[in-house]
Amino acid sequence: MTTGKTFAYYPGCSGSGTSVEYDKSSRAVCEALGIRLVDLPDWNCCGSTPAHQVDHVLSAALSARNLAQAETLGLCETLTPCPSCLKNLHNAVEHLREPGFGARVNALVERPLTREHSVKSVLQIIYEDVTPEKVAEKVTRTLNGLKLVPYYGCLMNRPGRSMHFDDEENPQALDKLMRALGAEVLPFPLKQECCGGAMGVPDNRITSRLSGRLLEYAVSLGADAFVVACPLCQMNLDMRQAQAGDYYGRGFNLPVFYYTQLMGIALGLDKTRLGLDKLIVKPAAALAKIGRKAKEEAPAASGAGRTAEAEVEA
Amino acid sequence: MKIGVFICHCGSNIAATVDVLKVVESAKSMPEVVYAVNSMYTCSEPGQQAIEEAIKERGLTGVVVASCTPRMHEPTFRRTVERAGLNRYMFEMANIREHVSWVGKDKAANTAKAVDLVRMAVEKLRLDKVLIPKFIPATRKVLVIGGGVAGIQAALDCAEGGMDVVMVESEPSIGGKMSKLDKTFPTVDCSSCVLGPRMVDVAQNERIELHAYSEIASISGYVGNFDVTIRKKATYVDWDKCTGCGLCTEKCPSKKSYDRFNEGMGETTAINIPFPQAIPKKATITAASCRLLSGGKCGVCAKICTSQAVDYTQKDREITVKVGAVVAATGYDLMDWTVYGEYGAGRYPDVITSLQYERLLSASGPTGGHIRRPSDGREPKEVVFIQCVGSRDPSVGRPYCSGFCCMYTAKQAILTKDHIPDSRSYVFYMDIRSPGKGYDEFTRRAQEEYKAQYIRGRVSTVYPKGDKLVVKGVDTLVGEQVELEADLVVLAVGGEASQNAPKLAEKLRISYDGYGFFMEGHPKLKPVETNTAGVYLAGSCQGLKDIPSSVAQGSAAAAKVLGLLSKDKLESDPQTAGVDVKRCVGCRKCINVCPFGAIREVDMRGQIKAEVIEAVCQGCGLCTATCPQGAVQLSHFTDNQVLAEVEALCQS
Amino acid sequence: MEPIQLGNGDAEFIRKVEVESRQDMKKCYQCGNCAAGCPMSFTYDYTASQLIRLIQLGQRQRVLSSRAVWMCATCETCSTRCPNEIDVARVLDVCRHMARREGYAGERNVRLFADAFLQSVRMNGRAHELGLMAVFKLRTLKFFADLSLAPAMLLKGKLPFLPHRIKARNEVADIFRRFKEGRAEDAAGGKP
Amino acid sequence: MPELTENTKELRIVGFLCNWCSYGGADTAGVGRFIQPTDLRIIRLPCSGRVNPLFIIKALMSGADGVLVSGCHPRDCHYAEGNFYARRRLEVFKHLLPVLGIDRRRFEYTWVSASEGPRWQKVVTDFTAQIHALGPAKFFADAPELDFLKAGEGVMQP
Amino acid sequence: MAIHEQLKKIILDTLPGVECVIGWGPGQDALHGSPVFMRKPEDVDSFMDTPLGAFGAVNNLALFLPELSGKKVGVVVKGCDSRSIVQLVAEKLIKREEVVIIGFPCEGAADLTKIEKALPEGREAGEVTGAAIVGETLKLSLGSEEISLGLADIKADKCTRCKTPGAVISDAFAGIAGKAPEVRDEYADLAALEAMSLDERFKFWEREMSRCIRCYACRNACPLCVCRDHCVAGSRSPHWITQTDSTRDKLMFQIIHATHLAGRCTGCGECQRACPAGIPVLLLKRTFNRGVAEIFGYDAGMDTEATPPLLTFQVEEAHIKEREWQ
Repeated sequence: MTTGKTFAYYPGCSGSGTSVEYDKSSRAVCEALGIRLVDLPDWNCCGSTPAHQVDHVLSAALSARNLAQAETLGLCETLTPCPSCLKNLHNAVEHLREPGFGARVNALVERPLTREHSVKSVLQIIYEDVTPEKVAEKVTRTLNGLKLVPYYGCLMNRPGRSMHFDDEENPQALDKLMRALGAEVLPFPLKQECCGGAMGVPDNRITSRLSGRLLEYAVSLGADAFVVACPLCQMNLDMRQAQAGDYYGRGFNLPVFYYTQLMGIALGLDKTRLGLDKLIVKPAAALAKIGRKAKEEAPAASGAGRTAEAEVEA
Repeated sequence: MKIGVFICHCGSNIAATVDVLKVVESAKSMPEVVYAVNSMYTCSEPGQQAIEEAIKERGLTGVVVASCTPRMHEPTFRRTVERAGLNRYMFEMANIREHVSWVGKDKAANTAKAVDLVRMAVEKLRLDKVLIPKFIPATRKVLVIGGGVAGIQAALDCAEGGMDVVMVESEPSIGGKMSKLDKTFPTVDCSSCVLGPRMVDVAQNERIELHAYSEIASISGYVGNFDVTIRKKATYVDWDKCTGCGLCTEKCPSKKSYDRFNEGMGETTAINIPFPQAIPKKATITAASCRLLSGGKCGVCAKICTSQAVDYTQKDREITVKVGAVVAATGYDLMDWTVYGEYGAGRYPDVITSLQYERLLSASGPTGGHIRRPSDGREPKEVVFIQCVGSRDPSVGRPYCSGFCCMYTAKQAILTKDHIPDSRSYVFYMDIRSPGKGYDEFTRRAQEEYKAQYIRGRVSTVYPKGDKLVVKGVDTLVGEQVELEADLVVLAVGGEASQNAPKLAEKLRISYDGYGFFMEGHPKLKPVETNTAGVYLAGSCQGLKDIPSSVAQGSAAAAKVLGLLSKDKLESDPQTAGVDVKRCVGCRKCINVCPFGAIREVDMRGQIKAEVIEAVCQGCGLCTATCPQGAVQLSHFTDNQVLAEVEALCQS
Repeated sequence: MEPIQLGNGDAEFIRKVEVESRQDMKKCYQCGNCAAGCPMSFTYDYTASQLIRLIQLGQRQRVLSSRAVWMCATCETCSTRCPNEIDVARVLDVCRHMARREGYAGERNVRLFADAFLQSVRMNGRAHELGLMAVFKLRTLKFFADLSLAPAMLLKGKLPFLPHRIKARNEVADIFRRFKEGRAEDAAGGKP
Repeated sequence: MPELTENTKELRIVGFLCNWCSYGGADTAGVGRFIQPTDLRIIRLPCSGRVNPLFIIKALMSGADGVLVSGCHPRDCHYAEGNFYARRRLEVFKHLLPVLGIDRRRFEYTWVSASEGPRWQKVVTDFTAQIHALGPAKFFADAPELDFLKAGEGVMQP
Repeated sequence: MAIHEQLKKIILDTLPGVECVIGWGPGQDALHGSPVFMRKPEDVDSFMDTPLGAFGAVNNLALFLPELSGKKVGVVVKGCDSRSIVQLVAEKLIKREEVVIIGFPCEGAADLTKIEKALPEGREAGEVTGAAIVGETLKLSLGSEEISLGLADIKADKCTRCKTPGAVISDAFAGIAGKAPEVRDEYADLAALEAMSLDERFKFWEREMSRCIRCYACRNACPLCVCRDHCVAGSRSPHWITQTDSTRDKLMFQIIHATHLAGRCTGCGECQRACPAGIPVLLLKRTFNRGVAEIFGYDAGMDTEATPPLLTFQVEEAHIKEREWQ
């Protein structure tokens, strides 16, 4: 378990905009789990999708500046909640190992990197270092009764030969973490099918079409809510849910939680740190399902029970 | 020593870029060379005659031929010098064609190089010794490992040729993969009708001794004289008493045992006979599923058995046999397709392998030959076949083509239509590989007569939706994505070397390739031999192949065995290692490294010495490179010979 | 469509794509798996596997002017499932880089969005969503698309009016400046 | 780095090749007329496992400018294991050369199969260029010829 | 009880069950000791009965074990000596049950060459009339002259990189084995050589080997040399080297010895200690030791169950990148 370990933290631009609740709740959860985050000082945008679509060296240079900021903290392990940022930072590290690439990047940046860096998602650290079992032990309010559809998006695990996190075709991190919290996790075969990503701005029909498919399938499973780990996915499924509804001529009304928000609830964290009010599709009805049955279960016992069950299902 | 050197022109092949006469002149001044001459085609009849005459007339005691590669004509010229009365090992070659005239443009440089190579050959020859082959007695009996169609063919052919055969099969019944098939391509004839009688032949042939549910514990010895230990696994049923009546299998209360023969498509009893045509038709208890053997109370089968064959106390036991040759026919395994997350990695019951589908098609299968979906027993109407699952896929370490999947998929599409006339089959393929007699016509029939829809493209993902399976793929011929809600998805899972192949290879001391397939002696000219004398290959253990090829190889291996053991004594290659016992200090390093177990420890007046078993030694020379004091020397490649060659090059 | 002149394949183009993407185009045996799983394929003129094929044939013009290279969402489904472990998404990225460098018009909206986004990053050091949307809409004249989203977002405090500017904005701006000046390629001794 | 041209004086390069793969590969290169530099002379051995690392130093100390060992690719050894041992021994032996004052690039070992004619051509070409780049080797000039090689002494009796 | 006395007691207890116990006793002068073969209780009196005591126990007595194979013998060992025994057992050159290993906490052994060098100009070891270790210094008397040397300055180099001050394996141990120090062999001796250019190294060996008198003391002192009377140095079949006085052949012999020890040498340094010409022959062996440690993570003489790395293989070698070239 990572309790006490310190990481550099890269919040990403959306953390102070469209996914402010993800940033807040990620910090809160990490604090509760003993993962110490130190913000990268004066970090810059990783360039997101546009940068790597314009040039890989430019993209890597933007990331390299951030990693250089980590070096000023004496850190070389950086965490970020956002898979898009993760992909850029991770690819920069990977590409810098390729011959000739480093020289190009160094020609663009002020301070070339001096160390080997690793970049991981907050989710990866919680899943691999803290582990769902340990999370289950800390649950004070089980999410019993809540039926969730886990949605991982494209980027976090793929391709496996590069990302080295979880299963590239059937990831389990969110599944197991949510089970550890006591929620029911529905089998969702589209858990990595693309939501449309950044295509919403240029043409929101694309996101509507792709996200709509995901929403339709989730509703057909009888889910109470989505649980996600990506600001862009969350935005497409939540903020653009109405657009998708229009595209398919129907309504969905499916709240889309960040996994950190649900963890915050289960760990009994201060609600104000979870930003549930920031969700566009109102989560009240879904949240009301929590604890409908088995309310009498003692928190600790339920936590342990969940763990066993999660293992059996795995 | 009186050495004669013959420099070949090879027409203009050598002479065009090497000054042959200059080489002859240089050779004349080399130590102990008494005769040097050029020759237009040394390997031709007059060329060989010239060598013979020179040996006789000039009393040569050693011959060097500088011509092509020794890998081509060394045996030829050895016979030549032998005809003239020399020992055939008093001969060396210098390769001045492949290594000189064909690869260098500069005539002066080529000539100098040719002279060096001749000098090297002369220096080596000066240290050559007369070697005389030994004759070793041989046991006229063959071990056939594996009772699939290839092994059965090899065993029956050997028995037919008058050879005693010991057959070892790891499963409770022989028959192999073929016994699981419903029909065979391209004739769509019944697999068990073809194979069944051959299996019965094995059981009835007096020359064949069958050990089913057994494995090879160890093999020692060498060609003509292998000592084999066979481990007979406990069946908990005395097969001498068991009549195969099957009563026990009806009464066994433990009915949830994994059915290996049916590829898990059904369940079986803890005591079972794998299938009605099994040979031997004897019952076996799966210990893990047996209530009594796994610690509970039961004993129903023992009570019910009229011949008191059930013996819960039975243990594995080992027997030993002596054989003169071995045929490995251990077949293949299906690759573990669950690495493919995109097809559900085994989570969806209605995504099955082609071999599982065979069991659903087979009248002797768990559904009695009615195609039923594993999930709900419903008859599928839309059946999708995905080809190349685990074949031609470097990302999962299987870059090779399994070779038979295109054909059996066509067959399965045809059979699907036969079984369910209103069904539709979709075959996703990359290329259709059907180069065999009647094969391509067969795949055309699947499409033309049986209306199988062939889609040129891959399936990206399969996922459940309601009680259907959504299949998302592409048709690359129209360049568009395609989708289908299917009832059943059949994966044409490729084959791989059987899991135990490397272990067996090590016991047999044969090599295997990076995938675990056994290596043949030569890809063209020794397809069923291995590099270990007396060990032959048949069927898919050497590389994936279909039934006709497996059978052909079984027969070929049998022919090799019959040829090898047609004599009572075998000649051994004398180019082996030998130990100078005076120098040997008994440190055992050579014994440790010998890949063939050809060196043993002997006690010589209280001192440990190494001793080479010449018939086992394959002549690699690893021992010679290992022995610190140089006590073990490989004949014809001694340290002194190599050093002489080095000196010949460096001092020149 | 004019026949592809096989003899006129642009070997330099193939080499450039291979070097810049570090992927071996010859490895592709056209199974189609990349095309099969591509979620954006419905927007493409050529499928992913056809693009790879066109690169194999050295068809610079056809590849760089295709809609597909702009519409790729970099979801990496293709890269994940390629049996030959070709990073197809990276190849498409590289084709888009080349198309940009060589002045192909491409998909206007996609290109303008990227430009607007990077402009925001260049000026502020970080992306300012509201600002970049304004720039984007100004350029595309698509004032009404997504307009319905704005009130809710503003209400939730998810679209700050003012950009978050970093202190060392110059460092980020310098990265862009040096990139534009071609410093990266000078460092590597010219474009590969 | 000096260019390898036709005028460059030939250097002495000794190759130890296993009979089954690399010697065959060199034959295949010949059959395919894959032109190579002429410096290398090949000593045929049954297996790379037969290569005593001391052969290499013996050659280098006797006046060779470079030594190349080539065997079957790992797992493809005709004798199943010989090249696995060779790989370890040769790899370890590489460490000795620079300590003796011999450039470690004067010795390389590699794997070439019987079918890899083009590969053999590349191996020979590259290795020869490598040795030419290093130039002629120094060697212990005071070493006399090994006496058993002198005419008349004949064959050693064991 | 002093370690020395404890050892004597153990030897006395061991003697009845063994052919002899090999230990260290007095030698030609005050500084030099020599091996003693103790068969009777009275033989034990001379054990370590030298001015230098355990500090003078320089010989690696494992040397004698292979020859005594077949008989049960006891042997007193320093930690480094025990590694030779471990290696001999691992290679089945001796039988573990035939050796009674007696260990003690070694604090380092003397390098007599260093002592001799420290003597005043023109004085020889034989002139030393008395010696005593007092604290961390060695006090020597040469007639009337008294000199004192710091122990650290006259310790053998190998002691500075010793990982096994106690015995790796032992049947009896005098005193309490200290904790194994966390030393890493930095191969400073090799680094010094490698600081030279290739040409200088070549000349270095030419110069060093020219002093060789072909006495083979190096080989004869090596506990792991298995060839003994069948050394290739004296053989014509195979005929690796000539009998001539050539530097090349002298060096060739050292290379042969080092190659035979690759993956087996425990670095006991007896070869170099035995060399009357003071040639640094251990360097070549240590070159291989370093290479073997790098490639296989293997140190000879630490595990009786280990197989020397050159007598085995892995199908996939983690640390061999043989495809780097071509």
